[in-house]
Amino acid sequence: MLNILYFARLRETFAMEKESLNVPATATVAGLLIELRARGGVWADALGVDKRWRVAVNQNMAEIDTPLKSGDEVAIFPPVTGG
Amino acid sequence: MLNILYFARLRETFAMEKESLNVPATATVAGLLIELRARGGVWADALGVDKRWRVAVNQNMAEIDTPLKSGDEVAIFPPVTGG
Amino acid sequence: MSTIRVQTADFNIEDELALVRSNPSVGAVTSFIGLVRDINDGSGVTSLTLEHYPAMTERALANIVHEAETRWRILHTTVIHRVGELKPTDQIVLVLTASAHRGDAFAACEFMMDYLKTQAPFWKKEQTPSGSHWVDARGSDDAAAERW
Amino acid sequence: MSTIRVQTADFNIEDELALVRSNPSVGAVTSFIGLVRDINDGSGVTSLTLEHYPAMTERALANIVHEAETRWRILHTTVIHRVGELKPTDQIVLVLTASAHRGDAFAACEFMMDYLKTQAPFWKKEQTPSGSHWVDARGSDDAAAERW
Repeated sequence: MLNILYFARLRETFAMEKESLNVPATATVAGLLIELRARGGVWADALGVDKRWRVAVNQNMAEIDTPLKSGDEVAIFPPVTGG
Repeated sequence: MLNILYFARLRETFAMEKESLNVPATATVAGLLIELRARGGVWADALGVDKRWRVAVNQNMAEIDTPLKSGDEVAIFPPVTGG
Repeated sequence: MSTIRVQTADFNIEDELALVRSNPSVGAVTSFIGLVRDINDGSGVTSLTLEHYPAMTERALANIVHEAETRWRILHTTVIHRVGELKPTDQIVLVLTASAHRGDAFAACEFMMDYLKTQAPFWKKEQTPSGSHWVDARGSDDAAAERW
Repeated sequence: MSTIRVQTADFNIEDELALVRSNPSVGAVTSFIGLVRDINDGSGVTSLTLEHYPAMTERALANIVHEAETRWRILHTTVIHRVGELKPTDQIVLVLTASAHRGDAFAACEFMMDYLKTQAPFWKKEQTPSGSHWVDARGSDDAAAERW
């Protein structure tokens, strides 16, 4: 299982802070995003390839081809705006 | 007349804080330096072209060809080391 | 040596400077403070809420400090970032770098701010008279981080 | 708006920051503080005497502030330089710049320090256990000023 976290605008858009999902067949960030977009609605819209979002795996910034394994913490959030 | 001021290491080397001199014939910083070097000794040495010094005319950094006129305040000092 | 804190409380730059100044090898201290502005993108801001991702924040800040200390000769680094609700003129972030000479302190401080702006998981939500909205990331911040 | 002071007394960065922070358009404050080090070029420093050329100093600092305000979008600039006798860990100089966004504040602050180092008529004399000597200007300071 993956522990998925949502932050900021995405947390509000999805009305969800976290959920648990199975590791996708591709075992990559890209595969997870495809599954989430397949939910349609705000998921397809907010995570579209034309939108700006970031993914962190186990608290490190990740790329689209970053591998995933069971037990990973995957956070999905908008580009950061601190400082 | 020119009002000449010396600062820092040059003030100590010349054992002089200030003096009044006639405007040199060339009426430039270069002409004044030639006259001062002509005094020989520490003057020729400390103001040599191989040494580092700076000149300000009327409280603005000057160049070797900056013109001089009667009443000008001319300060001669080492490269600055503040900050 | 470095200090990293994420806190709701305010901070005082004089206190942070005092810690660094006690080392007589320090000749140069550069600092940056980010403040809440009352206007952003044309709308009046009455308050600002800073959300973060606690499990990742300290790690991200530690990575930024480590990267700066690898690239420049730094004697001390301080990073303090506030979270929670803030008002215009409130302090948001302090990055302070101490070194023997100023070139290292300036470069490391600006580098850390540029990286913090794109790598540290903080998000701002502004409250205005017409409602609240999440602040959009600025493309200029990505460009600033890519300089290094 | 700018503050320029040449003084024997110490200064407090929190006080100077407070003046600048009261303007809610300020989003970014960059500052630099120069400190007396206990070692310079290998010899122990017990104290430092700063001489200056009073008639020229304020003019030179005002020129530097003016140049920075011409080049960057700056809301406030503070320059404080101490003169007289100082000890290791004492503060020598503060340059503080405030702007809406950080790029202007960083660039203006570093520019002002680089120019101050080559254009403002201050000279340091160090006292060491083996006697006193005037500090030599560093070629790297000329190079830093020429970048701008």
